[in-house]
Amino acid sequence: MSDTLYLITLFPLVGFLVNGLLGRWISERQSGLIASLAVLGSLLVSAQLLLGLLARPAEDRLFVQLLFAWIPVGDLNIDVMYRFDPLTAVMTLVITGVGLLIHIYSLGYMRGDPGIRRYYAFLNLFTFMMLNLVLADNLVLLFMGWEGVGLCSYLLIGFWFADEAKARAGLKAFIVNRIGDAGFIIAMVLLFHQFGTLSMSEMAGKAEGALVGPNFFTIVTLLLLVGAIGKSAQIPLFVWLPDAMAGPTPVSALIHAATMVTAGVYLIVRNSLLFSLAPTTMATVAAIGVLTAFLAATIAMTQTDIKKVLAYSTISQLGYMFMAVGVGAFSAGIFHLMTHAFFKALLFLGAGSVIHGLDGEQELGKMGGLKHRMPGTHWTMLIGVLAISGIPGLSGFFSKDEILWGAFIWHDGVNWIWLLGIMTAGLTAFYMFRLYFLVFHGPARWPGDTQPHESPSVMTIPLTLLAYLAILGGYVGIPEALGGINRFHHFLAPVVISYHTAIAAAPNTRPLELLLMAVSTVVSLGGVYYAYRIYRVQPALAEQLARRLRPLYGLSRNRYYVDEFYQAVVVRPFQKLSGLCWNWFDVRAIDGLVNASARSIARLSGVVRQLQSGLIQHYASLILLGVIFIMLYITMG
Amino acid sequence: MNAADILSTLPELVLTVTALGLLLLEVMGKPPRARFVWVALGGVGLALGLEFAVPSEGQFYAGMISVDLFTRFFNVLFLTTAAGSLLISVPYLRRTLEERGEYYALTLFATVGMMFMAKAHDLTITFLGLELLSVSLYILVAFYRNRVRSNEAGLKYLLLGAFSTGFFLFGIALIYGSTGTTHYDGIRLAIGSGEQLSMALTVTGFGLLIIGFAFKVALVPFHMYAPDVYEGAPTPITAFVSTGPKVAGFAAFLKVIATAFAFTTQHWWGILWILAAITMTVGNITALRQDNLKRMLAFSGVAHAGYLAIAIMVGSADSAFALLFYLAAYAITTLGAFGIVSLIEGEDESGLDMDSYRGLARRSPYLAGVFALIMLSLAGFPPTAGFLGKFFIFSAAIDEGYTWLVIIAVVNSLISVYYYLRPVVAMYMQEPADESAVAVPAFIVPVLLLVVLVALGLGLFPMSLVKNSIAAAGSLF
Amino acid sequence: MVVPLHHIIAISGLLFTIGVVGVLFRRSAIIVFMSVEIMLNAVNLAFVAFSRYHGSVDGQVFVFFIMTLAAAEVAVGLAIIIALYRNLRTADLSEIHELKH
Amino acid sequence: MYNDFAPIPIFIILSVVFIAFALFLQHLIAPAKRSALKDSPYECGEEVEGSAWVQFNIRFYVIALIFIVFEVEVVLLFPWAVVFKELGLIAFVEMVVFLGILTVGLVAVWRRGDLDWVKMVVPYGQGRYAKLAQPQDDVDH
Repeated sequence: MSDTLYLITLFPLVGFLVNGLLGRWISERQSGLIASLAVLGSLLVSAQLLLGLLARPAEDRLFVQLLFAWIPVGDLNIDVMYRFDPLTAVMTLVITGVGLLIHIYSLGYMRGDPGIRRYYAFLNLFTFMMLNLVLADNLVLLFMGWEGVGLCSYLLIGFWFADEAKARAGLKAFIVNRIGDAGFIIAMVLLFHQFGTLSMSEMAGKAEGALVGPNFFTIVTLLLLVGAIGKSAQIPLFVWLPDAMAGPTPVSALIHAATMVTAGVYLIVRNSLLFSLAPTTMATVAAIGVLTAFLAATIAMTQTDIKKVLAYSTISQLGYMFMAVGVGAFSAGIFHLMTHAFFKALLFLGAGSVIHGLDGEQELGKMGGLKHRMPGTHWTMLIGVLAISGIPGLSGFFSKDEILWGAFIWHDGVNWIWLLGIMTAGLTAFYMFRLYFLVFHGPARWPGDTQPHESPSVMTIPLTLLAYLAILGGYVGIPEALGGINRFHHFLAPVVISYHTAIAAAPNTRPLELLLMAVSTVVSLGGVYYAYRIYRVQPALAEQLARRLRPLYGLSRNRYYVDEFYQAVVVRPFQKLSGLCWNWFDVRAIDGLVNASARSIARLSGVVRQLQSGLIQHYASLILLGVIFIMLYITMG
Repeated sequence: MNAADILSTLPELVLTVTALGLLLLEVMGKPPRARFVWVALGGVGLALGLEFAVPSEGQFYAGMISVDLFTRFFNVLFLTTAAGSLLISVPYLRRTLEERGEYYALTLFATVGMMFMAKAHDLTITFLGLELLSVSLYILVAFYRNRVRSNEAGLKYLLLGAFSTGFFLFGIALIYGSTGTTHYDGIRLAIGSGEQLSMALTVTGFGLLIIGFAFKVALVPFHMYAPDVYEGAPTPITAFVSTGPKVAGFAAFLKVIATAFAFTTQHWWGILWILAAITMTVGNITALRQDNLKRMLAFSGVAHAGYLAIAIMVGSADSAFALLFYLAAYAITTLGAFGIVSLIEGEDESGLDMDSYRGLARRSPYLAGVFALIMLSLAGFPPTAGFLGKFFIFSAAIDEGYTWLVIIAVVNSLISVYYYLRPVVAMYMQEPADESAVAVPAFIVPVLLLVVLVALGLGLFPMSLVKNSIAAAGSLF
Repeated sequence: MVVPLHHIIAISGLLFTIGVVGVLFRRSAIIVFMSVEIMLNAVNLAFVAFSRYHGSVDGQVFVFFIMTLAAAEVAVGLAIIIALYRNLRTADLSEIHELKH
Repeated sequence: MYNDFAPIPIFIILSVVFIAFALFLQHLIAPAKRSALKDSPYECGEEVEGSAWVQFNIRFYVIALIFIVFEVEVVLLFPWAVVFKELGLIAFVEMVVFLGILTVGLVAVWRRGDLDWVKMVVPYGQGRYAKLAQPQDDVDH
């Protein structure tokens, strides 16, 4: 069974090579088909392996395949080994499943683009790298995937290179990711130094009870966390993700929503044992996660570019996942990772369909009333919006609720992480429905000469499939409180650490759990309601007022006061906060910092260049300077 | 001198005779010049074969040279580099109508110099090897008499090289003055037994010795010549200059440290620490703003010297092995990089800027693929050989407790990715100015294959090189 | 009269410094070249002195090699300077700086 | 003890005699065509008086640098001559090899015409080598 593991990565690699090297001999359409077939192949192999995994007893669910002994000398032993366990199974299926739909969708979305072979080549290369990342058993291979996906992301963002801004967006993504990678590499070398192995499974075996300094695990996990933060766009390294939306929308869906950005979460869960030995890091992860979730959600409320809203929403949801793993609810984090991949890919592809239908328009202010023009897109998007808002019955509800429950029991009761988490849930519902109403309802605000049209079926079919997944994806993990058996949690249990706290251990937590579920549902519905009031009802009301003016004035004024009150007490502060966060925190502080450091390095580079005067005697003086330095060092030392 | 002595330097002798023969053939004007390269390659091939067919081990010529796995490792590397640079040169020389016997002869002489640097077991031979290498390279750099830039590069290389040689020699004089010998073992014995004039004198001498090596391998601040020389030299020579002397310099440096000055580490490790740190930083930061590929690769070479200096400083068997592995990967990939640069280069030294690489992936996908692979290897992306080299060096340094230096190195290698990816982006993400494919002469093909074999092959299956480097490094310690 | 070792070494150091200063401050390529030769001769002096001090001839043998090298370097150096002079009509180092930055 | 220095005066006397003999022989054999140029010191066509800041003909440098190389070989012959008796045949072979290498250089220089004051055209710029011919840069000779 396990000897077919390599096929998972082989297919996309072949696809990449064919599209990359033989590109000039194949047609545009063949190129897309080859790429899609490659991913389909991986999907089928992964699915078959998953079935094989399920056929085994829980504690024996692991396939490994030694590809080759990379460096087997003495105490230096590095094997290239793939590992297929429940965690990998979830990740591969998400990557290949969502990836396949996005490949197919691209057939329509990218039609006619001159660089389509290159596009598919990189998309396949990305899939290959991402699969390596999740299949790797040792850190070097994981790092290869890690760097590889970053590289592909960099190349794909800059895909439409004619645009100066897009090229710069690629650069920013690149620089921020490098900061994160520094942490990763140093952690890797430290771990290797400590344990003499880079295999994560061996490391886990040696970690417990290892004779290390008190801070070793804290330092190493913090360094890994820096890497995870960079890749998963968390505070303070999140600025690159909104800019990365410059890439084609399917790329945003695949790389910047469903797969690559979740690599940070995956990394933490994969090394959950190391992290669980470092409580300080865990607390940091939770804090960073919840703060990111909350801040990004407030920023999303005022964005007017449809993709930017989704980008901040992605950051916010990734924050949710970080929060989950930070409080020790590792399986909940992965559960949300999966459901998020479904509904966020759906939302992005839906947004892509809208943009496609409006000939490239991305401003929410120029949409509206598309419900009947694009019915397929409308319904599927609605499902995505409902799922992300945590409306009961859809996938997002189950995963979000498990995270909130994890946060609640983390400190045995109400705590700030849980509170911020639940507020974020409300905000999420609010801004997602704001987006929904602004796009599909209300008066049409697009210019008269555009004729919005439904996208071709090659694009709507993936949307439909994703919509099913967004609904049904949650049912693999129905919590016990709702009468389910939380299959998902039990499935992952052998590979992740579970936390035990007082409440979780209490005999009957069901009423409490149900209560919390009710609370979060109410908060979400509240968010939906206010979005409805402000973005759906009020504009209509304003028109009415304009027509009838005085007679209904009192009534409308009363209503207006309600809204005014809401505006003043709830929305305004949030909007202010949002603007503040966006303006100060994001644009000036972080963005400014990144840009400034890039600029100052470039300036430094210029200064050093000027030293290179071309004059021999200047060079000789520098040599003499070096001589003097060495002589001084020797006399002093 | 006896038969064993001669056998121990047979490859060098073969190369010398070949080189002299080429000089004579050139002035006799007998066979067509197009055949010279085959004579030269035949000499290199014979030397390579003899390296394996007639292995020797031990000290020869009254202890002046020592031959072991270490020297064999480097001889193979030098000969491969020489063969690669010869192959790269042919199309370039023919295109510019400068194919002359001296060119091949000088390349071979320089190779002999490198080989003696690795084999030297006495500072006299180290010095002679270094100078045989340097003088040959001075001429090669200035080989294009009618190009002002080539002249200027040659003059800079020569004047600064001679200047640094002065310090190098003064260092040897002081070491000799203090210990009474120039023999590696003798020096170690004198230091170990305390039978030296004064430790201060010896260490001062060693400090000056560092300058000579630092110049050859281009450590900051002794690196200033490198970018100018690399840019001004004819591109195939740049390929040779950026690999040969660097490898030979590090080989001799490592051998001197491991055999003669092993007991003095505490007096000078700080020098190399600081030199390594500033070398990496200056090299990488300056490379960021270079548009000329040759200059960019020159600064990249400076940065790599910084990483390698870490391995020299650490001075453990592990770091020596890492150094050897890294050098092999670096030398071959850099050679290939300049080989491709020489192909893209147009008439009158045009076509060296980043824009000339636009859309290369569309024009010549295989060439672009190899170049991208080289860039990724130099940048240290897994699973390339460049990544492994860095990984070995960094972990050897961490093992000896140089954590901060490794952090500096990691941050540096991350900065470096930016400029290594610039040509990749240009090749893959930008539109070509013209669609015509780049002609790839048959001479270059073996070099490109070798590059792929090393960069990717050794990245995926590094065992053969790892084993050999460990054995080679082991014979030093 | 026997001249003490450190006197000779001091002279050698002084000569070396003169050479270094010459390299740094003279503008004619030829004179810079001569300055380098002065440095090498300073080294020769040191070698001879040490050789006598230790009573071994190794140092003197080294001097021969250095002289040979100096000759080779001068030969090559002059050739390059001539080639440069033909192209640029100058041997002034402050005017030779096409390669930079 | 003075016997140790006996060879020195003998060498001095011998060298004077040898040079005198050579000059005498040359006087007998060589054709004597006197001219103003030949009467000038150094016989090389340069003014011997005036400012030192004149530009010398570049050809002097070429001759000088060829001279230097061959001059230095003598430096290596001296120590060799001192130990020649002790080392015997091996030393002889080594020196033959050394001089052989230098001879290759001499042949090269000679064939390339660098020993001629007015350089001949390098002979293989034509015919089958025409394609590889270097551009002529010696017009200023």
